[in-house]
Amino acid sequence: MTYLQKSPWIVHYNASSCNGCDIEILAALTPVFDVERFGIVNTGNPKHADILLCTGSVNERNKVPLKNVYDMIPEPKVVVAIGICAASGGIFRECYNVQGGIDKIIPVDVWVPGCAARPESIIDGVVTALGILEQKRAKMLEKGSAGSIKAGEAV
Amino acid sequence: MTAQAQATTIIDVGKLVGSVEHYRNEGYRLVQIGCTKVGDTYEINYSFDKDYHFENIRIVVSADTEVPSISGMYWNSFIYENEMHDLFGIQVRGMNIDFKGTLFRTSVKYPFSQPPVTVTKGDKP
Amino acid sequence: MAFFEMVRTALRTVLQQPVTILYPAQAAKKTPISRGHVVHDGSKCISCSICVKKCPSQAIILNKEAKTWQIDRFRCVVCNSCVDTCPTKCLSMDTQYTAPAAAKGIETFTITYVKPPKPEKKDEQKP
Amino acid sequence: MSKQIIVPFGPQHPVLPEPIHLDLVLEDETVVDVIPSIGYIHRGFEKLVEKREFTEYVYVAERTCGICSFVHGATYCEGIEQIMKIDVPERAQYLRVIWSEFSRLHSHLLWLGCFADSFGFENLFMGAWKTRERVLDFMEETTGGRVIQGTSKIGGVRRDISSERLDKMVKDLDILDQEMKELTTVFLHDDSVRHRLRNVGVISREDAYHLGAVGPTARGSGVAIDMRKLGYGAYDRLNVPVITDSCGDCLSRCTVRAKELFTSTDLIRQAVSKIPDGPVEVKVTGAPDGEYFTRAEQPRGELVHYLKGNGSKFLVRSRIRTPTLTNIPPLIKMLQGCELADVPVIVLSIDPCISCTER
Repeated sequence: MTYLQKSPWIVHYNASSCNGCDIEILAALTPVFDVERFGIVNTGNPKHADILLCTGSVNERNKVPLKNVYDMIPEPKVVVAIGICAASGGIFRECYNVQGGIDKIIPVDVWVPGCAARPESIIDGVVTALGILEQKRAKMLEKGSAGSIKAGEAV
Repeated sequence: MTAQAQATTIIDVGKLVGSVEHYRNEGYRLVQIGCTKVGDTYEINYSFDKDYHFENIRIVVSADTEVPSISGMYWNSFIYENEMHDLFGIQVRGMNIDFKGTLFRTSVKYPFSQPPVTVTKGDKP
Repeated sequence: MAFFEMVRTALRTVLQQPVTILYPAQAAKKTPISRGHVVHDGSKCISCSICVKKCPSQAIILNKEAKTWQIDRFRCVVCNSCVDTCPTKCLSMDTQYTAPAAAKGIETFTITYVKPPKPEKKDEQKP
Repeated sequence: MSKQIIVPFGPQHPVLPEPIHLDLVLEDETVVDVIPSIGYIHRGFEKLVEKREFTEYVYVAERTCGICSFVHGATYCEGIEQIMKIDVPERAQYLRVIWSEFSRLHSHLLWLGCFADSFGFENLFMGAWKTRERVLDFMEETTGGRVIQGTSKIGGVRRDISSERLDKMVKDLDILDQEMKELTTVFLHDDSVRHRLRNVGVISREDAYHLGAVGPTARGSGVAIDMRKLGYGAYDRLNVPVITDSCGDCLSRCTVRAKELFTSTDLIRQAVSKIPDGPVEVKVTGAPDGEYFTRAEQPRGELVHYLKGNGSKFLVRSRIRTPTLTNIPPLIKMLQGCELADVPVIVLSIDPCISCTER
């Protein structure tokens, strides 16, 4: 499990955001900010990921896919909510179709504020998340053999 | 800044299909179909464009009027008609692709036909 | 020709500086007008509550009795609206963005403004 | 006749930055029908006009979409200005053109990158996004925000650009042009790219027109529709060439966007050479009473903002018809008959922006 702390993989899900934060996540992966120098890789498959980067305020239809993506990520996992919409719904808080925050659906570990969140902010957020991921991993190791978690115990 | 000429003709629901057919034969393209709630009635705007010439036809209907679909003339109208049904609750007859209310799944049924929610300014975060 | 093109590109890439900003080691790219976070100057605030009214996401709470000006950093959309409308320019935009956090919280500023003895302006601020 | 199967595509998919769901009806490897289902990003903020004053709704309109944020804001403001008969200062109109064109550059470069990623050309993806950062740097230096610019205001713009800054910008455009030239050479002339995109997702001129395609999707099929020709803002004083391509396949749409990058830099140069001095905003009093359809050219095509006011501070209706919404029927047409492996490329070739589509 030690390899995990060196190369965390991220999966990104857009839960009804305006796209601003999403393109900033992508921008963070590209040459000018280049999070890949930390070993962070953007993967499309939640089963390969350690960190869920989530944007947007979650609407009626996105609830279930978001929960599914979260459930599919193997333990230990951390959720980083990016942008103001993900934290509180922001400017769309009063819209009829908005849940108002990622934490209404899944537990969130790190909040990254900003509208849209800047790539540097996102890097900071992911670095904070890595610390939490490490703690979670240590806790899992304490609880028993991390490699042999029983089905159902994972989530 | 030059204002564009925007002619709007108000017609009856019964004449809708005929008018749309006229635009279709003239070679106009469908720009949009949009609905507006004004009081208890709904205004539905059909906008057409040909060589940057923009024209509108408008029908004014009540909530229980069934509007004929124009998807026979404009195949792409289904997306606007389904939207109109899902957000305003307007019944559209004879759509080529009928999502039956699943295009926009909202937490409130027909949200745009509901009265506005009270302003909640300055509430505690 | 394509070969020379490739060699030229390769050489240029080797010779020039990398574009990557080594962010935590190097400072972040910022401009003097970058919108980071709103800063409140308590000594100038006259508690007029225009910022509260103009905030599109209602992130600001003003308590006139307790003399506090609070902002929810996790609701503020950094639109600069309050800074533009503040009559006494007690609000300003700092270029430093709010740091990510593990918990949401409200930031509180205390208003230290004391109304001058000559009561000219019509504000509700108690002297 | 083989058995039909349905393959779901999305909402979470490696090539999709945004959630859209397509049910692909397959016969062997060939797509015979497509049923799109959208609504994953529907927030319903058009209803917010009943809660926000029309001057504050600008902030909401700007956050319709993170990619074409400025165009949405400016189009909304222009609609209100037309209803209220406000004369916007010349300088503000030119500044709007400059920022709109920078938005187009940023959006097209972003799209070229994502498109390269969809057909597996990672290096090109990185190259496009590296060039895009130059555009974003300019955006941040002049507006204070990287993707949400926040400079639109009813009656003008909120910030001015100094003439020294404008002159420096024109010099920087040469470097940008050079980088974009290298980038687009690969897109337009590289054999592997051409083989991958030629004759994929073909839509004929007639189909594109009658199914309501707009923007580069229409122009890639030879339909010359460009709303900048309407002459809104300061576009009536600038020379706007309309770029078209005739094949109607993915490469054509790519070509149109690649060439539009250079028309955008050219328009910025024209605007800078003509920009007059003067104020950038006028004071707005009163409230809008009336209705107007504002049409503007977004990076993805024709954008329609329908605004209706009744003389109070709150509008009755704001209806935003975005280009992607009207490009979905042509997309269905393109996908019918294509191979399953081409689906991601074709979906990306219309430059879907789901966030603004669903509002």
